[in-house]
Amino acid sequence: MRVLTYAEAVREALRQALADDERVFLLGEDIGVYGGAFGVTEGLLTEFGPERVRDTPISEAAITGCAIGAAVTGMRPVLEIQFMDFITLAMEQLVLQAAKIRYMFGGTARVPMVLRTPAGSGTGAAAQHSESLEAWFAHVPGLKVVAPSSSADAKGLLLASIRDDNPVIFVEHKLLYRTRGEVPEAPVPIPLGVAEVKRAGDDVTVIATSVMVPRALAAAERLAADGVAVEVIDPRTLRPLDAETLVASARKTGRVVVVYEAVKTLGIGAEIAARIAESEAFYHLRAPIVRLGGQEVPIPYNRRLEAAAVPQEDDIVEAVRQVMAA
Amino acid sequence: MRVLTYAEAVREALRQALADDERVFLLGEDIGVYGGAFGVTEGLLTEFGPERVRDTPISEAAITGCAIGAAVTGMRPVLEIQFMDFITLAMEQLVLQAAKIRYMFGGTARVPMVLRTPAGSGTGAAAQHSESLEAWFAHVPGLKVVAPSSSADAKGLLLASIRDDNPVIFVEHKLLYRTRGEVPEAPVPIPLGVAEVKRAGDDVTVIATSVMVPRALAAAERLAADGVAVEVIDPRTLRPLDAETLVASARKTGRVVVVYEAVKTLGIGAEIAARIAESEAFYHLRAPIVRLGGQEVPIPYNRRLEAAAVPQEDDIVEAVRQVMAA
Amino acid sequence: MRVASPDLEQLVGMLRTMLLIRAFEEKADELFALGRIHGTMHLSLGQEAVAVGVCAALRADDYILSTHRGHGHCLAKGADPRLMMAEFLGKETGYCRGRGGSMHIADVRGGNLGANGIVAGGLPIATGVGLSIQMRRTGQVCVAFFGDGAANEGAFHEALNLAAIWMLPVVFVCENNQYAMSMPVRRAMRVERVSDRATAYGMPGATVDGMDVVAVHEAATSAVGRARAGGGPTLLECVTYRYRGHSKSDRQRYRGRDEVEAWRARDPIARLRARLTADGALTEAEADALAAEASAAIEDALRFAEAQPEPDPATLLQDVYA
Amino acid sequence: MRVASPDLEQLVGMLRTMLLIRAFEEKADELFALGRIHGTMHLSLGQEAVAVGVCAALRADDYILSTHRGHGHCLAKGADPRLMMAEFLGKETGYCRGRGGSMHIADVRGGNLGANGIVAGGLPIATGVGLSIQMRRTGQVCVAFFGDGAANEGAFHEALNLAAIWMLPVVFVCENNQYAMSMPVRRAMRVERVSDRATAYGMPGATVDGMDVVAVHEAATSAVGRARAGGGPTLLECVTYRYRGHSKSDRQRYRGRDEVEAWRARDPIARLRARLTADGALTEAEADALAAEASAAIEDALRFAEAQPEPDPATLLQDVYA
Ligand SMILES: Cc1ncc(C[n+]2csc(CCOP(=O)(O)OP(=O)(O)O)c2C)c(N)n1
Ligand SMILES: Cc1ncc(C[n+]2csc(CCOP(=O)(O)OP(=O)(O)O)c2C)c(N)n1
Ligand SMILES: [Mg+2]
Ligand SMILES: [Mg+2]
Repeated sequence: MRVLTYAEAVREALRQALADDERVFLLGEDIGVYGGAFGVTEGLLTEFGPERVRDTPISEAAITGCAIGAAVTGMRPVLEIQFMDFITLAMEQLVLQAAKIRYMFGGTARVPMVLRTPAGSGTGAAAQHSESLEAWFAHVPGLKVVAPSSSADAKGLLLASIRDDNPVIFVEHKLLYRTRGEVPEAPVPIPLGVAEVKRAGDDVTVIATSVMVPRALAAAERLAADGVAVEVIDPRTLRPLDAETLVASARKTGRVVVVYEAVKTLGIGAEIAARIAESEAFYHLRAPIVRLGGQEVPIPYNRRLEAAAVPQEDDIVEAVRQVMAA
Repeated sequence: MRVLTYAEAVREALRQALADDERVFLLGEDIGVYGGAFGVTEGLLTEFGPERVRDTPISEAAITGCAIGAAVTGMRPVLEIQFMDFITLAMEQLVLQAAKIRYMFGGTARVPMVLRTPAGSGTGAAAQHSESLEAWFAHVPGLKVVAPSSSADAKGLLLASIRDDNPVIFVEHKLLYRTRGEVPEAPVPIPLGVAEVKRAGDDVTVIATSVMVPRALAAAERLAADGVAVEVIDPRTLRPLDAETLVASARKTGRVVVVYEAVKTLGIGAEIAARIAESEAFYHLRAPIVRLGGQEVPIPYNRRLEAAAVPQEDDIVEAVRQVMAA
Repeated sequence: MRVASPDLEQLVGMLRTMLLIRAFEEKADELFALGRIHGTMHLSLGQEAVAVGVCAALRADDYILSTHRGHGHCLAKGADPRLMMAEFLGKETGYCRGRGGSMHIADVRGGNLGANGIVAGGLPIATGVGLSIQMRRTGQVCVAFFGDGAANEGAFHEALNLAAIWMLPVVFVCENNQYAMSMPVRRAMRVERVSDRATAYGMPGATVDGMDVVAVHEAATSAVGRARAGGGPTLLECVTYRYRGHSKSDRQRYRGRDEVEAWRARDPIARLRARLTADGALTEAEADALAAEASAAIEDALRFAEAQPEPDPATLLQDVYA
Repeated sequence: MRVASPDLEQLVGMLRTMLLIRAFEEKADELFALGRIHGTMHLSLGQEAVAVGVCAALRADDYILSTHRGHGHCLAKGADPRLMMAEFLGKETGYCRGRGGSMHIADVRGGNLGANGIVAGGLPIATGVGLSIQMRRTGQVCVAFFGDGAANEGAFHEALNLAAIWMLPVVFVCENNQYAMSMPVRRAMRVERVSDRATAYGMPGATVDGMDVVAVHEAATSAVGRARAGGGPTLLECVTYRYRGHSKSDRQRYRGRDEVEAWRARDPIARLRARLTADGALTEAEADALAAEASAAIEDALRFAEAQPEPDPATLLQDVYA
């Protein structure tokens, strides 16, 4: 099968969605001739023209509202927010409007829109360009939250998100953009709300999201050499969360490590740990549920501090060893 | 001791802080002659004048930034956001600026400000005026989050918040404003970051926040009649969270119910459950950790639906019975 | 663009709708006083000419986005008072199945994309409706109502700019009723008129007497016509007044009775009625009959609403997702 | 308010600071190209006259709030290039202990309340600085820098309005460098000048040639004087140009070389130098010496910075809270 970078996979999903459905259009800051801050929309302006690949002024609240209004009246907008941090400027539109319109209006409207945004640290962009805020959105009924960790997932989940009739926050990770993987050419959506076992194993369950998935897989490989069989699961969709798959694995292995980049307190790992702790799997746990999340700091600029602020492969290996020893 | 309503207790703390420290001032929409949407600042304009009790236009982002700029340059502003929902308009200023300025600037600045805001449902104000968003802020390093459940706590914690050198989100609950309790007259702060055991008991730990504390206490009273000794703990500060007190109680009783009004998924109860599940208390748990949070819906208008959307006293009794039976 | 004045039939229609709004609001007030309404509400008594003058300039398939003070807009856009009243009472058969209530009544089919509990919250959405119209090439127009207080929100600025640069078919209608809750407009901005802000976006702005339904209608017709013809957005300010407090908690300490009385003397309904009776278009008896009709329609709506079922709590989780 | 033109000594000082900024930016560019800088950065090459002309109008105890393109503002406000360079290299002894980097350099003691990674993010904060000055009655002034792109953010609108109604001592300085990343200003707004928006707030607005440090300085002096005297805020637009791409990822497909060359021909440093040498205030040799001094200062700063220690990862959690 063809190998694409994660960025190319996102672009291919956008291209196919634009080609398939004339209601789909893109809007965002510098997505046209510039190709987006990370080059994801490169070339789409030429292919689809400025009406459907629409550059906007720097007005995050209004462009989010613009997507909402277009969605409510029959379009299927795909909005890019240049860095996830800037979503803080659009919270009212996203959370009080997009997420609630359908419910408040008694089911008489729907808001089929996707908000794509690059998240995460590791690029030296410091505290205001490195946020991982997905847990906020996963707290909000009416939104869906998707966070692909591979090229194939990026494409398939984005296609599904665009076809979904609800507002979807689609979280791309900057460090994943250049990672490569096999991706089917056909526009095949991957259903939202379904976790994937990325590697099977019986000793310990590692639940990882986004950029932590490749790190967890690398850690699992190293641990396998020590005879520890790690099961790595990627929830892929954070809301709705496929708790069933996670709980089943926890029940099987009795040991759980949850790995995520966002600040540990109230990051997605809090919910995952709580779901397992309240489930039937509780009775099968052999050790406390370990969470490996980001440190309780804004992301610092200095490269070494930045790396120390979020879980790295070594930290995962270490955490798994600890939970095996418990 | 004197009995004050929760609203009166908040007002007394504001009055004493204004009188004690000329750097303290209030700003917000309609806090002057109107006295605030819930009457909390009633009378303060007359007492302290329009410079220190400052009405603002409807510009949540700018007035939040205004508090930040004043705080950084030597003042101690206390900002009122009329409903917690509207904080969605100020997320960038709060989270990317107020919370990060000190860290980003290498410790050379500080942001001593308090943002007071009424939260919660139960008043028939529907989806855009009933939010409980405290978990978002508890996810953010650099912020502190306080949520008093009684008149005494409201006064003491607000005084401590105003004296704190960091940005504090102070969450008041609309349904608590008219509740009454004893409050010392002297301006005695209650330290942030310290949970309180509101009722001692050995059978089961109920950890409740804000308006759920009186509900949990009422439920505990009913359960006592059945011979179940419930320990009710109020964390009071949600960031930093006094996990030690919670874990110690969980260890003692082996049974935990966490009760909160916010949407269950990724509400503060997720973090509390995760903290306990990752702690030493894990080995002493006799049942899965039960979370009783808000339903996964925007708050509906209809009174019966609205009541059904968040935990009520009966639900707490029921949950405790279940966890005792597990 | 000069527009023709409304003909007599239209004027009588406008009077009828203004009367309907007034009757609805008075009934709402009464129900609230009786403790029969949960929550809060914001009455538009005194502002009827704005809702009616503007909506009379619209086609049935045009859109509006309304505000927290939205009962009038909703009725003026053609909503059924029965379904509105049912929503107001939180009933299952109301416009929003009782989930929305006063602050969120929407009549999506009728082109009312909803009241909004967030000040200025509808303005960004309006740009998207406008863009969708432009891309779908349907020739519709979108009206976004907002208050004077909303003009100080960032959303106002961003939305007007977006509409201007893309020449979107949106008419921004400011109901300047002198106050945002307790804040007088002159303390909240240093410009005389909200419409003075139009120049900052390179769009036309106008201020009209919002107590004169004919003036509102003419200005709206012109702005709507321009939008429909591809001429882009307009900022239309209608100077008006709310007779009652902001909401039920308001003791109105920020204004005097004289001021209220002075505005009441310019009542838009009395004014149109006087004009039509003076012109001989209506007799006093006919005019009284119109008012009685409106009251009857609202009484009917209330009876209907009262007879409707409450939502079943078992349906709580429905319609969160499509 | 008419203000006196700067005297020769001031002009030479301004030339010196512009040269220092240019040398800093060129070194920054070089370090980045060598892969010695982590992250991104935004160079102000071409815009030196704005930072320098404005900051020369300030007192040492006045405040500025800067932007993502903030190296020039920082130096112009009097920061030590050594500590700036150390921050740029992420060193423990940099202005922000290596936590901030290019996008967050702050010199709080020197009155620079920080660069800002958020477009328009400093504008609301500036109103609070202004309010604090007003309440503390210190006679200080706050300058808030922002770009043309920032003028379309809601924060711009809310902040200018707040400053206007409260007559805050804030000068809003727009560096209109023709683009916000790839977005030309004429596609992002339908007004000719950003300063045309001042009228929406009832505040004075002015547009000056941002390639002429003398013009900038005069306009800034007047605005700062008004602010200090209690006359309230001003919106001052300086028309300028950035010579380099927006940041390092920019292939500049949105503009042609000719355009860049045309602006370079108006270089603010060359212009002031030419004026001073033509006036006989400086000889060519003296002017060359100033440039050499600036380069030397930056070389010295770099040497200093290189010798500084990296932060210890064990200190990661320090300074989150006071
Ligand atoms: C973002 C936001 N801030 C504050 C409020 C609370 N609030 C509701 S209406 C209102 C006044 C609005 O004034 P205006 O826009 O003039 O409309 P009016 O009420 O006069 O019709 C306020 C402050 C709100 N609903 N939303
Ligand atoms: C709120 C926000 N949106 C988008 C960005 C990404 N971004 C950084 S600078 C920039 C362009 C800013 O343009 P302008 O204000 O004109 O300043 P200039 O870069 O031209 O100096 C953009 C879009 C950001 N940092 N913050
Ligand atoms: Mg008003
Ligand atoms: Mg620019």
